[in-house]
Amino acid sequence: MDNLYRDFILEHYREPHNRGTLDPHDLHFADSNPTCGDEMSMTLRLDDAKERVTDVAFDGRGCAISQASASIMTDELRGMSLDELRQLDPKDVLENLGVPIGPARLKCALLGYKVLQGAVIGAEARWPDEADVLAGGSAP
Amino acid sequence: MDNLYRDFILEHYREPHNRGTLDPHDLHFADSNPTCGDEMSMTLRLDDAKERVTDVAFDGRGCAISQASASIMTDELRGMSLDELRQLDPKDVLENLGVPIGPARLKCALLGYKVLQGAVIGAEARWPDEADVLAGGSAP
Amino acid sequence: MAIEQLATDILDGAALRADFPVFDRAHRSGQPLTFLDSAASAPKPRAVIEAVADAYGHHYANVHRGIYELSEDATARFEAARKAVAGFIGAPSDREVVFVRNATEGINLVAYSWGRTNIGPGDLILSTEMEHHANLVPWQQLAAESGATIEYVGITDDGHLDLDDLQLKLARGPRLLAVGHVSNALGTINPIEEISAMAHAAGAIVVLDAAQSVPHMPVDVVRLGIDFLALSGHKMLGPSGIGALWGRRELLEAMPPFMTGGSMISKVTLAGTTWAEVPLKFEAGTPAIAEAIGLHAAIDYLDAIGMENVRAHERFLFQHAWDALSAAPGVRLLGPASPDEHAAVISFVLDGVHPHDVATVFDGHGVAVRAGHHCAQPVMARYDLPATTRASFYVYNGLEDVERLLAAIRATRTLFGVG
Amino acid sequence: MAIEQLATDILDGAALRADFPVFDRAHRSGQPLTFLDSAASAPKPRAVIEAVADAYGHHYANVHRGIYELSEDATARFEAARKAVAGFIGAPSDREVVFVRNATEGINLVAYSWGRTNIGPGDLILSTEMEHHANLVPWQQLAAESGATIEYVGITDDGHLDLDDLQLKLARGPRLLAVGHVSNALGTINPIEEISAMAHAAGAIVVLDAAQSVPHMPVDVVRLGIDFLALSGHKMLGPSGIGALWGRRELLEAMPPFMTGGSMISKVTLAGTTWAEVPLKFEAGTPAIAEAIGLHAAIDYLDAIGMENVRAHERFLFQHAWDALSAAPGVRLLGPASPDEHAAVISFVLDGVHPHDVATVFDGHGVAVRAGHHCAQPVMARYDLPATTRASFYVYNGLEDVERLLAAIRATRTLFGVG
Ligand SMILES: Cc1ncc(COP(=O)(O)O)c(C=O)c1O
Ligand SMILES: Cc1ncc(COP(=O)(O)O)c(C=O)c1O
Repeated sequence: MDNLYRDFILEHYREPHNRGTLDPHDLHFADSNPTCGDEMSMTLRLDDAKERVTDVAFDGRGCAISQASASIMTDELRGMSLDELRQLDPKDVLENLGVPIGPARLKCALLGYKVLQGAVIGAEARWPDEADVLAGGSAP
Repeated sequence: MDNLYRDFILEHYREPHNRGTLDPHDLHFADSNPTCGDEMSMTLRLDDAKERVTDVAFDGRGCAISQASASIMTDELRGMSLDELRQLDPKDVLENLGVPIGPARLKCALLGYKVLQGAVIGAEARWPDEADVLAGGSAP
Repeated sequence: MAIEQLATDILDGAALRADFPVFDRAHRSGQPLTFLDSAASAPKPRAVIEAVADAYGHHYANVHRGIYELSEDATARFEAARKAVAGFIGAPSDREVVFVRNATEGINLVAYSWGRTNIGPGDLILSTEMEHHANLVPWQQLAAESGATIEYVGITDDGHLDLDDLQLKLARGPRLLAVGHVSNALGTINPIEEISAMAHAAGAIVVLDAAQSVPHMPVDVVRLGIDFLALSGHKMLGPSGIGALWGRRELLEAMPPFMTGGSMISKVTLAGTTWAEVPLKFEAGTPAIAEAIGLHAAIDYLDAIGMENVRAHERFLFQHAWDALSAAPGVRLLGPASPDEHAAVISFVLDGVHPHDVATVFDGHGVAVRAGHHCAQPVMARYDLPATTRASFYVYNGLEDVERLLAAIRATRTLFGVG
Repeated sequence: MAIEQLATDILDGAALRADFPVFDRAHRSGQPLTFLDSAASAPKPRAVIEAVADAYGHHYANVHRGIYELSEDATARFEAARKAVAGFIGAPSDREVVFVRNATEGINLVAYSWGRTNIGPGDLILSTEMEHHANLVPWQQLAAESGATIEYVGITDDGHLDLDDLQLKLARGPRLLAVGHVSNALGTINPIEEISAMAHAAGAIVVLDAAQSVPHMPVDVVRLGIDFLALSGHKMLGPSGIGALWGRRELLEAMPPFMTGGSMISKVTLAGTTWAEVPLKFEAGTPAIAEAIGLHAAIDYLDAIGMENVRAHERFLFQHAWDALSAAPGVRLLGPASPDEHAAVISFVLDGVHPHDVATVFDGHGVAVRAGHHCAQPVMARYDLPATTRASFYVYNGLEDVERLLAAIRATRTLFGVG
């Protein structure tokens, strides 16, 4: 854990980027982390062609890891196409987070990713397979 | 087991006493050993006052222990009152059998007793509690 | 109450730790392990680990059906374990003790077997807002399937079961009250004798979730006046995979089986089947043999300490921890303040730090606590919290663990800049 | 086939016995233990006993929910065990493997969850006359509760499943066929690939009771073409209290939960509950954690031997034992004669001696066999027998055990004056 709560994580936690709810919006989804019940919602605005993200915001309360991860991930979304969002690799989300995530905190770190997938794919979006995401990673 | 299959046990097995079915009879019951499915039936005749046993017979196939035990037990029943039958102690049945019975063969040794209780008390007769019967006995 | 006023501790937690190999393990934090998650599952003493190994190594065979030495031996040990469980909870007969995997299965057994026979459309089932999901969801499911109604007894602000609300709801004639002895999310000890008397007066049977009480205090099913009790072996120093359901014999005998298969039948034909006597009727298939034997060893271990002493020790630790945490800045405590009404399970919130982060930071200091909803989401909803951090104590804990907990709290507040 | 014509054995049973502490135990007969009841439950190798002790001693905590090192460690090991089971039976995904207590619970889970959702009045369920009670009574119960009909595929005189009868009954459009891979009462190996193809062509799903096959031969759920498979850890050198249900993912996902409680939910409110993803949806409460880890060790042990080798070894022992018993006076054998169709489970009757007496006399010679109906009373009824004696073999057996079995038979016949 020593290098989990690095300064930038705590900063993102205290002052998350892209926080709130966009109104109007094109896409919206809310979901929760089954291990702790934390809830997060996300709204996205698309360009006129309804193809690319022009703006994004997330809301809800959660732990430092879920907040920082959503804050960092949403910073990257503007300009991306829906297809790119669908193909977003959860491993990249973890890598962007930049701190070592083990299985116990994986769902925290991927809550934003899961909500984003829900917004793009719908309710059938699933939690990524733990073993796949952590394979070759920093897991214990 | 060395002293389980003593000669008299094998003799009772090969030529059981009181074998068959009494017709007419006053009491009748059939039951089975849940651990092996062996079935045994018993018929009893009572005196005119319907109080004392005048004759008894058992039938069905089973192992040497169940057959010898029923053979030996039924030899003792003539002249006994229904009350005495009801109060028959399963420990005495084991003692009359005269060979050491452990928990694995207890139901074999008590099948005749159980069927007799069924004939006297009815279907609600229960298997005696294993621990009670074996307490202080020769069980492992 | 000030710490100075308390009696000295009755057990030496540090000395008992020597019996538990897990405390020898090097923790990645480099710190000694301060294990404060016994309410989730307890470490095992060497006596239990060795009893299981010995059972597998020298006394193992399938039970009940074998006519050979090893099977008779295994059967005798398995049945001795049943007697030990019966004795531990004051059951009138070991025939009333059904081995199950865990408390959850015990409760599901009652919900499926007693429930589907006795609950119908329009009937009322009572559970409480304080329950672990294990004593709530099975009743919700039963209600949904049977067309019954389910209602929940509320919790007061200070974490008691609301007995006025209970009385009101009992007046509506529920068939069953499902209630926990000790709340794993709040630590509350419920007054079960009183509650059973109220429920019985209203004609309801009482299903007690004793998962958090049997490991930590003397429990006597007759004195409590309940009808069913469920417990988990793994929370009382025993193996995983073994638990027990106790039920009053008349009730168990009148119930249909839950799972079916080998060992629980009297006679099977293609046309139909009759059942074995209780408790075998409820134990379909090969049971958790070595695990039952291990549970026996756990009971022997606890009996050697004495359950009154376990309770006194935990009461002592609770008082110290509660007082210290009450005095610590930024800590909000849940549940009743009185040590008579609160087991050594302390749920708290640290202002400005999410419980998940608390647990991770604590782990870095060698302090193992639970963070989350504790499988009691309605309790979290009741207090409008997403989650709490929970520290729970057992025989191997001591005042030094309270100190380390406090130090970890201070360190967490500093790291998050809220201290 | 004469004994001389057989190839030499591929495994050295006597050498493997050194891995199993139970064979060090002094038997009351004064004889070495000839253990021929592995079909009921198998002894444990040291590797399994030590894996369980190590899990309890150094890697034990509750799984899934703990944010601390010990719980992460336990969770990783528990989930690795799931992967090992999936790999052992060729499951496409470990998400399709549900941990249960034993094969019996696995089958009950399908009967309750899939059954109560998919079976209604007038539907037809097929089981067989050859089934263990575990794969028969749950379906009888389901039929009785749901108003469905249950029928049983017959057995031929020489102990095969009657495939003509199966075809006739499949023509009536059953929803489900419950069938065993290997009969524990006859030893018959059923041609499951063929049977699944027939069942699927008729629109029935196939529930395979693999309790007697997975421990003894390579099993691949995809190749067999089945829909569900149930197994017991204790029959494959693993701990008691742990088994697995495999099911095709679409089926598992569409099914409602069986037991409910902690760990299997997504969200619980007083108004209602939603479920976790498979397999967690089916694992309510604290699972048999150390037992799953022990099962992993058993799988590693068997994999190191190689399941093809296990099968070849048992085939060799079967041939010897079958030939010798066929030649022995007063012995009547049940089941198919071909080693391709008969596992190393030999059910027999000794003329003039009841199986219970056989087992007791054998025990006096250190030979542990099973006597009774083997939880397959319909098989006994089919052959008009009250019971049989059964000798079953595993990796630690060798030709010397066949010899001791024959000697015990001779001694029994002499004692009973029938030899
Ligand atoms: C063919 C078969 N099916 C099912 C079972 C039941 O196994 P368990 O008792 O482990 O559930 C057995 C074990 O006796 C068996 O032989
Ligand atoms: C109060 C309470 N009830 C029931 C349970 C369920 O216990 P298990 O998971 O052993 O079935 C728990 C354990 O978390 C508990 O704390």
